[in-house]
Amino acid sequence: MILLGLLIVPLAAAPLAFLLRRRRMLEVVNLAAFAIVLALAGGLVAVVLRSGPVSMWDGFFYADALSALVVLLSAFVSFVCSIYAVGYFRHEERSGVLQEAEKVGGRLAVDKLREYYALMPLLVFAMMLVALANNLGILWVAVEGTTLASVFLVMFYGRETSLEAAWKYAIIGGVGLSMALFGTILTYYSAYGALGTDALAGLNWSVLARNAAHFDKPTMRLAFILILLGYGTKAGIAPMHTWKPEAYSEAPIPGAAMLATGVLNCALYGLVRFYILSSKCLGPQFGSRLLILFGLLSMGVAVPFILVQKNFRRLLAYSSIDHSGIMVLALGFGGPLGILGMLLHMTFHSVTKPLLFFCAGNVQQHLNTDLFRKAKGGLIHSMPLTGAAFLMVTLAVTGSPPFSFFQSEFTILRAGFSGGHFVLAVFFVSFLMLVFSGFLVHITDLVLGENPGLPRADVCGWKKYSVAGLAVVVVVMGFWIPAPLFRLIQGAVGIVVGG
Amino acid sequence: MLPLGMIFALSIAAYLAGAFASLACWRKPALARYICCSAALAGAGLGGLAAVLGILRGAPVAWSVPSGIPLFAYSFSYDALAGFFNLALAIPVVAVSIYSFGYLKELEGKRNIGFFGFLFHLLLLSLTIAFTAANAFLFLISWEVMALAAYGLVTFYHEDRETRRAGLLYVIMAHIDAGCLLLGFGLLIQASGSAEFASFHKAAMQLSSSQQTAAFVLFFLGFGIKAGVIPFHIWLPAAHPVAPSNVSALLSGIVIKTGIYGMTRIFLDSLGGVPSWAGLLVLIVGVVSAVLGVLYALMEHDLKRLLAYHSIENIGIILMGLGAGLIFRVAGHPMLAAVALVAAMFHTLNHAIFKSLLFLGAGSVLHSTGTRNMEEMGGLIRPMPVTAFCFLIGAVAISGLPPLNGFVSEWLTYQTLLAGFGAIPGLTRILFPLAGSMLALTGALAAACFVKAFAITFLALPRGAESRNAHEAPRTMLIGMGWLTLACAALGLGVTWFLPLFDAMTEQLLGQQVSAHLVTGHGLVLSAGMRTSGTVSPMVIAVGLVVLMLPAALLVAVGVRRFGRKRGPVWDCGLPGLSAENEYTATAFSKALRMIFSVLYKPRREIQAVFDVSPYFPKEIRFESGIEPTFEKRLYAPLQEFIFRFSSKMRTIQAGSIHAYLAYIFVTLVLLLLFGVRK
Amino acid sequence: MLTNSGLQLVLLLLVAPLLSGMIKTLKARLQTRCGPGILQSYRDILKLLRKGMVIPETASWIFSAAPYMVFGTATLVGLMIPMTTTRAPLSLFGGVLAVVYLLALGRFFLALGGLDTGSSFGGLGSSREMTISAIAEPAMMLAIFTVALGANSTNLSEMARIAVTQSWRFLAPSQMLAFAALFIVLIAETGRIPVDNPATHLELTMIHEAMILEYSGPYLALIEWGSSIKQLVLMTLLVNTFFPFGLSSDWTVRTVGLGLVFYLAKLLLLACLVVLVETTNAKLRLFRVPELLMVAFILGALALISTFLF
Amino acid sequence: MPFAPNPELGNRIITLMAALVLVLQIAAVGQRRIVSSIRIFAVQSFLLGSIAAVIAYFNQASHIYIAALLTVFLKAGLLPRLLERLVERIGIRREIDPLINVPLSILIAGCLTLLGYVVAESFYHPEETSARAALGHNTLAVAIALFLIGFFTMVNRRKALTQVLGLLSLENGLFLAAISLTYGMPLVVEIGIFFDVLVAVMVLGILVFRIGETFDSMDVSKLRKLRE
Repeated sequence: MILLGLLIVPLAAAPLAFLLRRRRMLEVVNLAAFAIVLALAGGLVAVVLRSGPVSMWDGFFYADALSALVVLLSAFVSFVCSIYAVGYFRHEERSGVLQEAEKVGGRLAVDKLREYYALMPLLVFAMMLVALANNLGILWVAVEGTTLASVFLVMFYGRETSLEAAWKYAIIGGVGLSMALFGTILTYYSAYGALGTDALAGLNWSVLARNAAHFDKPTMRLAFILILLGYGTKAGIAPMHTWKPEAYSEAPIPGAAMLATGVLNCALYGLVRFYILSSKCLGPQFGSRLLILFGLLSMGVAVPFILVQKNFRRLLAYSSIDHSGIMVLALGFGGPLGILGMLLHMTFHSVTKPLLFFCAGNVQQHLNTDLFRKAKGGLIHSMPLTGAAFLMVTLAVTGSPPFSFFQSEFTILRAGFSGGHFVLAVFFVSFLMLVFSGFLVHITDLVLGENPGLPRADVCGWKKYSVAGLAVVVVVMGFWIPAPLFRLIQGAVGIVVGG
Repeated sequence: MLPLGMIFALSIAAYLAGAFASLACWRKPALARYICCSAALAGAGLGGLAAVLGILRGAPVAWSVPSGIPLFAYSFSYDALAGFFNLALAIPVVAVSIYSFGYLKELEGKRNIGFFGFLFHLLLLSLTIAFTAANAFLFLISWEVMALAAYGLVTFYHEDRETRRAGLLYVIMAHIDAGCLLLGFGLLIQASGSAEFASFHKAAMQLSSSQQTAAFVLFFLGFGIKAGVIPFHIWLPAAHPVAPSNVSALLSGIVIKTGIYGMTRIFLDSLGGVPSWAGLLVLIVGVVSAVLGVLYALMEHDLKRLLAYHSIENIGIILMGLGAGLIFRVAGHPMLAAVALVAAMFHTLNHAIFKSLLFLGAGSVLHSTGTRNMEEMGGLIRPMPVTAFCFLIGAVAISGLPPLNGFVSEWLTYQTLLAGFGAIPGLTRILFPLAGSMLALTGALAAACFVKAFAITFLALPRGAESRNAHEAPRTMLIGMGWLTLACAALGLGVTWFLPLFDAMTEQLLGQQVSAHLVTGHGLVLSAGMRTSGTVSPMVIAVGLVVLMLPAALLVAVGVRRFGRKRGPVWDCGLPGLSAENEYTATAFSKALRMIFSVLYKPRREIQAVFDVSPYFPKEIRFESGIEPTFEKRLYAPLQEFIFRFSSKMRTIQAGSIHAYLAYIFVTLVLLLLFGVRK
Repeated sequence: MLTNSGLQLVLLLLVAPLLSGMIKTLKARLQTRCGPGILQSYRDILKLLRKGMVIPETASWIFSAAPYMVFGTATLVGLMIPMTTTRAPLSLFGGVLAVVYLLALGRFFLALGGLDTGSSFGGLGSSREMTISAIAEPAMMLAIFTVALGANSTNLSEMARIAVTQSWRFLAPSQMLAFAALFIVLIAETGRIPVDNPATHLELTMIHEAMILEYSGPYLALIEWGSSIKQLVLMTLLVNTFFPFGLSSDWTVRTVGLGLVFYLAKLLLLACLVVLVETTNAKLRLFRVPELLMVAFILGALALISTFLF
Repeated sequence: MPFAPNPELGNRIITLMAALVLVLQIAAVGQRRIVSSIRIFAVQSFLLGSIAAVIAYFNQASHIYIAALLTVFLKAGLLPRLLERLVERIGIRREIDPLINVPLSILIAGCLTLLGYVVAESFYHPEETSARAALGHNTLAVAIALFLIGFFTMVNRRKALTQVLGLLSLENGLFLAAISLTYGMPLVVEIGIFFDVLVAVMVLGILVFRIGETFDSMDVSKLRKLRE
């Protein structure tokens, strides 16, 4: 029941948005829908914690701890973003940006808004489907769905640049996903011999996971490579990361935040599902080596771009490349510690990243630019709340204690050591150091300094409270993780490690 | 032991309360100020009490507080070492918090005192926890919180560009050292399977030699950066001066000591001793830091930068003792090691005290003149006599002159080094007396430097308008300084009474109690322990000085009575009309040394004469001189240069061409198909 | 102990001016001048004590404190070193390190006094004084360490006692080298040619004199007296640690008297040596002095190394 | 039915047609005019559809007929129409010149085919000598080759539309793999995938259209505003 609710509510909210005329209504519908989704997600978590995996329509939908975690995170992110979106778009409308976009699109400002408020639920629906679908084919379909929905988000403003970004996103994403599909097909093929009779349910993960040991190994190897590249593209792992800076810097802030957290989680979720199969079939070794390689590569690629970065929206994109690198690395390190580290990191990332985007959004709307060069610094004077939050979340996102990322990175490091990857650990840490330095240099220059005498910002309640509230959550996360959440994560770890 | 735990918890609570209370009422500056200072005072008082209890108790007390994070527990262990460092924390903090009552007053309305209080208390809290953490995770957290809080305080005047740069340099270096520690602890945790310090000792034994080397190097890097040893010192003279002076006092006084704490804790306790080459490395780094530190200090005429460089020097002196101790321990002389440890720790405590004192003094000078540049000061002893006196005491103490505390700890260090010559076989023994002579050089140079610092700041005629109409600091500030002045005197004269405080620590770390050996002559005389039988008694020296001065005073008094004494203009070899312009300046004072050590300083000077008719009759002359910041220029600048050039090159990857982007993926795919598929 | 201290104090106060007088006269004779006569220093001090003094308007209490410090430290140090007997009265309360650092304390305040008046000569003097003494320090320490390590103590009486037991030790190369090093340091510390010229008041060359330029009357007397005591102390240190002949090991009149005779004789010899150096050398440029002290440092290091080679 | 369905024969036919598809793919690489490459794609898709039909016939896998029909209808019918319509709307008749000149491109395509066979080789099990295995081995090689060559055309072509074509032909490779290796996916999945492909083409079409009218050029290599 909950599963259906999770899917239907957003699916219903989308067409509803098309019917509504007034902005306020749109906002209300969105908020309500995502609030319900969040509540349902909570319910799902409760159920899963109480009585193990839930499944529906003889295993067409299937939710274990891992899916529950992803559902929860996606729901949380979408709810927070919908709150922020209200303030964000009101400001956009006031400052006439939407009217510009509308000229390009040849439609009215409210239509523009409606477009967003209709797309967002669709995106959320796709994300939920990713997490809940048992059938790997459907999983793929859903991930493709997130891409299609978010392409429109990227081209939202209809500028030349946003078209360019959308094109790159669509094409690269398309190629990536077709690789993922190929991988899925090959997985099916490698399972085909082993499954025989129940071949009809042959793409259901729960079924595959049971018999993964007998799959055809070479095929599985090829399949995993393709899957890694495919979902890796979606997760923005180097060298498939190139679409990210473009897409993130063009999409409206709430959308970008969704891309950077929810969609990223979905992609990684798919990766993890297949990782489980491959490690059952081929043993963890094969997957680990590739994952570690790509993880470190992504971190390494992100570093120089973060160090010399002119545009703070793109800075965020590279940070998310860095983070997905970290998570993939953690998956590669493997073992209970590594997986725990990865899932913790995913959780913290979903909580922290939106705040970073929101702060950047506030700053951008305040200065009407996303270039460091144009900003005179000293934002703390004109927008104390956002400024402080921005500094804080910068520290948080670069993994400095006492903020939560430190826990996950500490765990990942331990995983690395227990895997005996001392040198890799050194690389890992030094990349973290460099990212920290780069970030801090940029953000302090932005936030601190003499008062440039800008008008006072931080007035819109929606923006203020979403930032403040999320900031509180981030701080608290550093010192306290709700016990059920941790139990959930451990359950997920159990699924990945033990099966 | 309940009371200890209680008191400790209370002091932590005081800091926490102070942090949030002063943040809460940031709109009412005066209230925030009172809350901040009094909470700090309370916390420090309780902390000091707890420290004394902990030291006297000896045997460690451990608590474990369940943390909200299921992965880790916050476990504390209050042993003698922790107690000692908490004491070294408490004494200056008491002074600083009293001082701040007056010092922060001028900031009211100008800056957000509430936020200052928050960071200030966060710093104190993290320091306390860092000294008592028994768990790598908790330690690292407090370590980093400390760095961040300090960063916030350093950049408190963030409008100033120099300040921001300094802060960044500081926090980045701090983060790098945290990274080194992270790796180091990673090794130990991997070996022991737990993050508790207690478990490391056994685990360290199982580490392979290469791992042990790696661990040592990582920890030495980490703690060395924090302590500001050369060549990782560049952040220190940048960051400490720009902070508010009461904070600088803490930064130089105690924050850098966390590095010393870490080395002691890890090298002696967790790793259970390090190979002798490592000890030697520590010793040599100590010597280098001491000598170079003081040499750079001599060239400064920014009062607070000068003091900052002296922190480097004193860290060097501490490391000499510590290094010697490490070597002795490996060589199987626990007793000597204990003496060396006492020397190092005692100097740590002393430096914490007199360096805070000096920074507070500099603070009140800054407070009344508004400048850090000594060339604009002078004659301040008349408007601000008390500050001058306190600063003088601090100067005498830090120059290691008898009978104050600086002398005592340096004396112990000398004795340790001398003993090393006898105790260590082989050629390395030569290093000990050589180190001793370098210590002598350091001491003498420090004396020279503080003659300059004190005289140029407080004596003769004022060189600038600010110092001409300077005023004495408010009473609270004077009280703060007075407290530390007393401490300097007490620890110097009464050293023999304080030595037993070290027994518990040496017992815990080296299984030796030395105070009995170090005290003779009816508890008045400090002796060098076993091998070399040197003795000294600061108390007697002080008394002797007074006694011997009396007859002289008598002579003078008689002379004055009969033949009179009058004040007259300065004779100055008969040159009339002395004015501030032809006074000796700080630059001039250090000229001789600048030329003697020009190899090191690479001094540059430029003289521009503005003249009408002929260059021989200049209207005005602009003189500018400076020295080359060797490490910044030769070591760090090129590194940064390289990183940034490389990064800029990398940016061509993201050149915007979708074909290139697709090509990356395509190539990756092909490569993986070629190499990935086969086993 | 008090009586011993009293005796030694008197000895110090009396012998110190005598010594400097002696040196002055000897030097004059060697330069075929008739010279002021051995007692001149006494006369100077007495004269100064009987003069009124002028205190510069710019000076603070530091200016007045300096003379007492110089005098006090010098005399205190004097009580810590063995002069006629191995058992110096206060030796228990401060070894050779204390001696060095107490002298430094005196110097510290004297330099402050020099700077306190604001006269540029004072500053010049202080700067040079502190510089040279700083560079002299390591050499001195090395030399002292050599001896101290031999005696396994930094305690002067102890060192002297050990030295007495093996009187011919000074023939050991290490001792020779150490002596040479310490002698150079002595020259530097007591401000004699070729490092400084006590007789000059030529602004370019003076060091010590420049510091005390503003002092007059009793203060000047104290400083002069103090520095002559300092000189005596250093020379005593030299003679008694390296040539411990005749040092009595108790306080009986006979031995002490004998020791006194020996002591004065040794001082005279050393004075001759100093004078010889002074007359045969010209004053060095200030920036050549470090080279000289470097030599001393090298000598000290060699001494140290040779202690455990031979 | 004049003759009983004979898998052997079926495999021969399928392999032949697959080879034909491959040849078409390579021909597409050499193609210069947009319209004709659209046509080639249509033919290729039609062939795939008929392959599906053949497989369905010889293995009595009835659900594959649906896949076959969908393919023929969508990929051979609808999509090419839409694309040609688009071409007319934007009115680009200009020659399209690849980044790499034609002969070299074809050479590369050849190499990629080889690579396909190499990869497929690595999991050809001589021990299980069933016809399916052999067929799988052959068609998989073709499928991989199709995929790679499609990918290569995307890298190689400047025009937005041809990149879309590349993407589609790459999907054809997948389709071939799906039907020939596993006799199609479960039906839901099939439909889902088809639906997705359709939507994707729509989206890309819209994008192409917008790009065309915003930049009045289809040359995506000119889209280089967003860069470091």
